[in-house]
Order: sequence, then structure tokens, then C-alpha cells
Amino acid sequence: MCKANIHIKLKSGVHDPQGKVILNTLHTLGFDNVKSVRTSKYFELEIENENNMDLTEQIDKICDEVLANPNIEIYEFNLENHS
Amino acid sequence: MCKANIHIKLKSGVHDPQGKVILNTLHTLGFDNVKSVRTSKYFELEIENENNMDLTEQIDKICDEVLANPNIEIYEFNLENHS
Amino acid sequence: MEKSIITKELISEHGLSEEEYQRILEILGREPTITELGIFSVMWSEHASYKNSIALLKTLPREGIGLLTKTGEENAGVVDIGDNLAVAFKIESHNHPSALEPYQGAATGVGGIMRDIFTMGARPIASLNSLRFGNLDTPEVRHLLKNVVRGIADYGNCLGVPTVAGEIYFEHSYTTNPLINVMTVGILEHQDLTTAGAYGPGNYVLVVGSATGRDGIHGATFASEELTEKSEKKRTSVQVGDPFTEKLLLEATLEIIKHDLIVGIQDMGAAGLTCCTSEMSAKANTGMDIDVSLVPQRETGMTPYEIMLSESQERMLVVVKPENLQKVEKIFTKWDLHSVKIGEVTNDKILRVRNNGKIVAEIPTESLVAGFGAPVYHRQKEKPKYLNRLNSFDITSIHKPDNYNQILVDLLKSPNIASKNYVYHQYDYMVQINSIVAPGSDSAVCRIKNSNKAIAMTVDCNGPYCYLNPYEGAKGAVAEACRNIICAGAKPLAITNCLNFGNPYNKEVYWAFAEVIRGISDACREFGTPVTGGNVSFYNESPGGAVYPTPVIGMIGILEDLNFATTQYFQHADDIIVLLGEHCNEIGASEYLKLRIGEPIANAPKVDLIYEKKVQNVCYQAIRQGIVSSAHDCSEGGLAVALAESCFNRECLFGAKIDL
Amino acid sequence: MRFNIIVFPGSNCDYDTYFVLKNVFHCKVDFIWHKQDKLKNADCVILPGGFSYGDYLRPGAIASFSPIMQELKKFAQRGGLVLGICNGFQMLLEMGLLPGSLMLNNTLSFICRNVYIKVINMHTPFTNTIAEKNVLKIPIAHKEGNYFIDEEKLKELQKNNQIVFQYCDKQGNTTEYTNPNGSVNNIAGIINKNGNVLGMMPHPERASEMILGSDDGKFIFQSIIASTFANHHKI
Repeated sequence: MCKANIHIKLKSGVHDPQGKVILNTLHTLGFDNVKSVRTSKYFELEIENENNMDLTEQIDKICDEVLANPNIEIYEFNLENHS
Repeated sequence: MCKANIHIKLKSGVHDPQGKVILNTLHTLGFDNVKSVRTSKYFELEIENENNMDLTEQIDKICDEVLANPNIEIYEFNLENHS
Repeated sequence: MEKSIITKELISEHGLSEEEYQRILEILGREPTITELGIFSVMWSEHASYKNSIALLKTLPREGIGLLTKTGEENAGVVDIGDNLAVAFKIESHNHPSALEPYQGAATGVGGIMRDIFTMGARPIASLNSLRFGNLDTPEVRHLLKNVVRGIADYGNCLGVPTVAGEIYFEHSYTTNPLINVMTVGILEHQDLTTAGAYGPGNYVLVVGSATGRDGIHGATFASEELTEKSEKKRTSVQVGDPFTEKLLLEATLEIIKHDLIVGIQDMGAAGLTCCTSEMSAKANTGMDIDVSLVPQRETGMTPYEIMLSESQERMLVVVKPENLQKVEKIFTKWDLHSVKIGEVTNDKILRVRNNGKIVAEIPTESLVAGFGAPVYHRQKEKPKYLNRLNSFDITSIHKPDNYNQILVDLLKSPNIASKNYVYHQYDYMVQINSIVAPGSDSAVCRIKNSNKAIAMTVDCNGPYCYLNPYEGAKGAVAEACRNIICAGAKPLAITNCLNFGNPYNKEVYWAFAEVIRGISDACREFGTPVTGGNVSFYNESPGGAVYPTPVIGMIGILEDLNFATTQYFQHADDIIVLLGEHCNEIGASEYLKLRIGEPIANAPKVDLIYEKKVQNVCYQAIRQGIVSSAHDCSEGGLAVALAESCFNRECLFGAKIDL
Repeated sequence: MRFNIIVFPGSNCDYDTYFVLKNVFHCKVDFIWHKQDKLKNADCVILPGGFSYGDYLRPGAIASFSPIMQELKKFAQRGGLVLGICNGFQMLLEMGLLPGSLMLNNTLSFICRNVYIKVINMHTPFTNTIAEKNVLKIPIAHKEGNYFIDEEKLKELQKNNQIVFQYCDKQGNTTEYTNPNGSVNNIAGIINKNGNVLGMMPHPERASEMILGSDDGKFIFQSIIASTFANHHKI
């Protein structure tokens, strides 16, 4: 079994309304030294991989076609092979 | 400036409807080797830290009191110190 | 002044023709700076200037009793409904942004039209949408439908404005160029009616709401280009909507209007700051002197060009008297929103833009604005040849179906006719607790609290009818809207329209456009429903060709007594079913014919306006005399489908016995 | 009888609730802005529906940090009646005044429609005027109404009779098919142990006038008014 850790982030420059509101909240709660908050999504996939193929291409496809919105998001991932 | 990468995950045993639907979608698109999908949230915070304090305690407080819902979520984070 | 480095490519990249650039040189008496070129490009784009449609739009009937605004002059049409109340309403398109990024495109479409309403001083009470996609059998179309609906739902629900009615059609013609038209209806008291004019030299000009970023730059010119592979790379100019900030902006704006603290206000939509500053000053016959470095910015290092053209969402431009500045700032601070003075109104009719004091643009405002100095063109028209082939199709060549029941079932299953509850149950159609007729009936009806009145509202158009006969199809769209309003027990008041067409430089497209304008005018005159404003969206094309001519009509009606609100559903067994109007065997361009042939064909049904008016009056009088349990109009699918739909009463299903 | 309705940036159903309490039940009602730190001698405080703070981070999470919420906790501890409707219910969970969490619907989409809810506990200040008709038709409108609580705490809820409403059908049967959002045990509303704090996802203010399709929602408000009247006369 192989585990894919996928991180989907907003492209820089794309407005993050949620991050803005969380930043204001942290300030009102006294955490003034926090300068910015960016929110993003994270997916953990477990993939069967008996014959130990290189799954990078498949994960790329999954991210581009399903998990990420190419207009406003970019993605990065790493693969962990469990015996 | 210090950067905190915070990962908020659902406790195991807590139902993840979004993960389930994404798994079905992947299967319909032919990615049958994917066995499970877990969705989670990720926050990137930039924190001013002139006198180079250890921010671990503050981040812990932020996660526990604001970013995570202790009933259903656990959190982990790492800190990157930029000069 | 900024050193100007204007090249030929830069000019065409900005969508300006050679003649248009020559005019700019004459107006300025010199070469434009890059910021000035950007300002002219968005203000003279089709989207902002209506240069290829304004001449014909002026022929639409715009007069009518009870109109409180002159059509095309303000952000929305406003109609008096008595008791010191008025209804503000308008429909707008967000087709091109939604084609590339459906979720944000549709969401920001809702946000934009909402601002047009509350900038008039009206609280939005209902939202409607008219959507058109390709056939549902491809994943791409399903992706567009799912995300457009989610975008509209997430934005409208968060804003607390009920999405109460609409229409969705699936035709091959819209496959890569969906039509996303969104309408908002609001209520105001007469004294709160505000204008979008920058009156009073010396008054302060404020930017209020969200901070400004680089999103959506070239949104206006981008909407004036065909969707080609080239425009794919413009995807990064996507505007992101924030309904939460819009809700704060809505409450703050209504508060400053309630306290009579402003002179003029306009929403920053397409072409952002440029459009507001030039339109508001041209309307008031004044000028503006602003400094873009004072505009609150979300990103660093933005140039004057980017700040003037940015289409960041949830922003307004407000003109206030100096003595009211503090009060306005206090209210916006309460709602955690920016409100920053960026300049002043002047009396030299010049739009002067500075950056840290240095002048980067100086343009006579009138030369920029539609209806004033912006270019006006008259395009050539030519009836399309394909219509001769299609219209001459012989209906009698279709043999009678052997199984009528199966035909009815197939019609009811077809996506254009089947129930849309899987969509509208994603919309909060109940918030504000005014929805006395919920989605699914002919038109939605929202009560006006603390009065016995209610407003009926609907959006209607049949693309195939307008494709096969633009004149009759346009008349049909207005007639159907009237029928839907009347079937709810209301009296039609006025319309707004969203005219979705292909490339105006194509003679056949422009012929259809002119025919549609003629049809709308004749119908509106006959039904006494003036055109109060709306939107034109050209360049709705895809590699396959122009989309069907699609003039979407948004209509509102008034129920003097909301107890007469009627739905399309049968109410009691043993009621008698009456067909009003002559039943002529016109199956041209029908869903049935499309079922049999596979494409819309033959000719659209003729609309006898005088006869239609009589039928509508009989129905209206009958409802008002309390002798009608339900009323439904025959549209797609004809009499059979109308009868079937009337049986689907959610409380309890009914049947019907008919003698043809 | 005085109601206080707390208004947050993004609350949408505050006016609706105000209208019903004023025009249908003729009660005294005050809006309390979330930045205030004092209630206005309230008998019952209502946290209204809506999208406070745009539902960002988690629905109700950011609202739970507002200054007024400390005062609300004290009011609840003193036994004052608190009603959290939809977004208000989410706030009560985030503040720990009620156990459990509300997550994304299992349909992943927003749902707005009438549902039937069965009154499981008739002996609360919010349900004590519902005599025989224990199935109410009240609309829901939410995207995060999927109530979750772990096995152990669920048993506690059942033991203390804290489950007040369950999604059911017209006849009152609670099955998997009558569960609109995947909530554990079809739970639509719960109270705290003390019985003075109710959180519910359905919107009673949207079903208090027949013109809107149902007036079953009035039982909730009538019960609050009746139990307050009774309390006033006991003290």
C-alpha cells in the first residue's frame, strides 16, 4: 500500500476571503504578531501498489482532473511507500 | 518572519463524507487502485518574530482554541524560521 | 505625464480598432499613456459602451407610468408600487467568466447584480437565474452545471437573499459557451432612491468595501472577445467572490443611504474603478480628480493601470459631502470595511487620475461613456440562408406517433422539461420568509411584509424559437413572461432583458439581433410593460458558431391582494379544467419535434399579440373573481405537458380527464 | 416576555425571527449586536440562523469568540432559556454549551426543503405545549447539518433524554430515508442536561405562518412563552 499526501493551494494573488477573516479573528483574540493566513486543502490517499509502480503520473492526473481547480489552485504531493 | 504550517485532520473514526464522495468519483473515473481518501485542512501562517522566541506554545494555543475543533479534529504543525 | 510607448500590437491587444485609436488621438491631442489606453479600451469595449447595440436599444419602449428612473441611466430599473414603495430590478449576464471558471464566474455574477440593486437604495428580496448549457451527456457540461449551481447557491445563500425562480435549458448550441444570466429584485421606500451621479464639485469621492487586487483585469474587454483557444491563457484573470464581505457591504450601504449621507453611489462591476469614475461624473456633468495610490490594495506593487482596471469584487464608489465623511467612515468601520477618500468631484468634466500626485491620465469623461461620447456603430444585417431550409420543413411529413403515452413520458423526461428540483433545493428560497409561492410553479411570488401586496417574478426565453424566427420568438418570450406572471394572479408591470447573441460584426447575427429588438418592442407596447434596462452580451460564440439568439426576459408583476396568489398545481378533485385561447396545431420548433427530428426545426409559433392580451385578461379577471383554483401556461411540451405538470401537486398528486 | 436576538456579521435570519416574535407572538424583542457585552434583561436569548462570518473556518466557530458570548454563557448557567437555530446551533456546539459537532451534509450540497421532525422529548421549555401532534413540518436550509457525536456521548444523550427532535416522515417513522443530511440517529435538535439550552437545525421562524406552508414552528415559540410565564409566577 502506498500513501499519497496531496496539498492543494490557492495560486499566489488569488484572493483568499477565508484567510482574511481568520486573520482578523486572530488579531481580535490578541495574536497580533500573525501577519497573514492562507487556507488550503489537504488530501491523504491510500493506493494499492503491489507491483511497486511509480504512481507519480497517476497522482498528477488525479490532482489536475479531480482535486484541484486549475484556474485558481496549484498542487504538490509526496508519496510514502509502506511495505 | 517565521512561517507556521498547520495541518488539521479529522480524528480517526470520525466520518468524512467528502472523502467518501471523492473516492467514488475516482473509482468512476477508473482509478480503482485508490482504497481510501481523507480530506483535511491546511493553514499557512506568517508570524513576526524579531526576538526569535519559541513560538510553539503560541501556535499550540492558536490551533487548540481557534483553528481546530477538539471534538472531531487533531492538529500537527511545523515552524520554518526565515531570516 | 507617463512616457507613452504605444505600439500597434498593444492597441489591438486592447481590442481597439485603428479608427478608434485615431479618435483617441483627436480627443487627447496627443498619444495616450498606457493607463489612458487601458481606460479607453475598457470603456469602449462592447460590454461597457454597447457601441454595437445602443442605437437599436433606444428603439425599445422605455416610457411607462410608475417608472422612477430613466432607462439605461441608472444601475437598475425602479417601478412604483404604491404605499411609498418601489421595486428595483435588473438582469445581467456573466457568460464568459463562467465558461472558464463556472463556480467563481456564477458566484461573482450574483454578487455584481446584487450590488446594482442595493446601490439604488433597495434591499434585495429575491434572486432569479436563467441558465443555458450544452447537452447533458458530456462530463464537461455536467461539470459546468454542477459548479454554476453551487456558485449561485453558495453566494446567494450566504448573502441571505432567497433564490426563488429561474429556468435551465440544454441545447447543443451552448456547449462551450453557457449563458449565465442572473436577476435580482429589491424593495425600497421612495425617499431612499439614490442616483449614480457625482454631483457637487468639491464633494469627496470614496472607495468602499474590499481591498483591490489584480483579479479580473481585462474582464470587460475579455467579455467582448470570442471564446477561442487563445482566451484559455487568460484564465488567471478570474474574479473571486466573497459573499460575507458583500453582506457587510449591503448592510453598510443601506445604512448610509437610510441616514441620507451620500450624494451618489455606483457598484464597481466590469471595468471597476474606471467605469464608476467616468460614468458617475459624465452623468452629473462634472469631472473627478482621484489618486489611485490612496486606493486600499491587497497586493503590492500594483500599477495605476492595474488599479484602474481591476475587477476585484465587493467594492463601491461613493460621493459624499465633506461634512458627512466621518459619519460614513464610522458606519463602514462598524462593518469592518474599508472606506477611503481617493479624490474629489471637479467641474472641468475631466477624469484626472494621479499616482502619488503625479498625473497618469487626463481624459474628458464624456468621450468615454456610453450615451455620451463613446462610439456608436450601425452594423449590417442579412437574413441567414439556413432559415429558408429550416423554416420550409414540412411538418406534415412527420407521421403520427403510434404510442402517445411514451411520447409524453419522453417529453417529461427531457432535461428541458423535467423538474429542476435537484437544482433549486440547493438554493435557500425561504430566507426573509416572504416566499408564498416557492420555486417550481410558473412564477415565484414574494409578499411585502406589513402590507397586503406581493411581487410576482419570472425569467423566460425559448432559444430555439428565436433561432428559427427571432421576431416571433422575441414576442413569444415577452408573452410567456406575461402569462407566467398572470398565472400567479399578478398584473405585469415592467421588464428587464439580457440579450445574449454572437459576434455583432456577423451580418446574420446582427439581423437576428435587430429582429429580436423589433419583437420585444411590439410585445412590450401591446402588453404595456416598458423596458427598464438590462444588459447586452455579444460574442457568445464557440468554435461551432454563434449560440442561438437568446433574449432572456425578466418580468415583475404586482398582486394588489396576496390572497389571490395562484400556483400551477391542481388543488381539488372534481374541479373543471378550462383551456383559454385557441388551440392551433403548431408543432414548429417544439420540444416534440426536436424529440422526433433531433434538432429544432420548422418555424416558431406565431404570436397574435392582441389575441394573447385578451386571453391573459380573461385569466387575470377570473383569478381576481376568486373562481380559479390554479392556472398554468402552455409552453415547452404543449398542452399534454402543461396538464401533467399541473397534476404534480407536492401535497397530493392529481389526475385529469380531458376531452379533446 | 422579552426575547434578545444576537446579531453577528453575516446573520441572515435575525430579521425573520424578529418579525415572527413581534407580529405573530406580539412579544418584546431586542437585537443585541455581537460586540456588546450586556444582554437586555432577556427571558430567552436566540442565536439566529445565517452565515455568521461567512461560515469561514467552521460554521459558528468565529462567532463563538464574540464578546457577547461570555455574557451568554453566564445567562445559560443561571438557567436562562437559549435557543440556537441552524447557525445558532453550530455556535452553541463551538462554545461547548451543547455536545457534538455539525459537519458537511452527506450529500455534500446545501439542502433547502420542508422536513418532518418527531418530538422525542415533550417535557422541555421548548416543547411543553405540543400536546398530541408530535410530528412537526418545519423547513431546513443548511450545508453543514450532519450532526456527529461519538458512541459513548450518544448513549449519554439518550440516557438524559437530551435528544428533542429526530428527522422522520409524515407518519413519524425515523428511518435512514428520512435523514436529509446523515446526522447520527437522525438527530435534528438536542438540549443540554439542564434542559434550558436547545439547538436545532430546522427553522421554526420559517414555519410560524400558514401563508408560508406550515405553522408547526409556532409550538416552539409558544412553549418558550408558556414556560417563561410559568417561571415568572413560580419565583
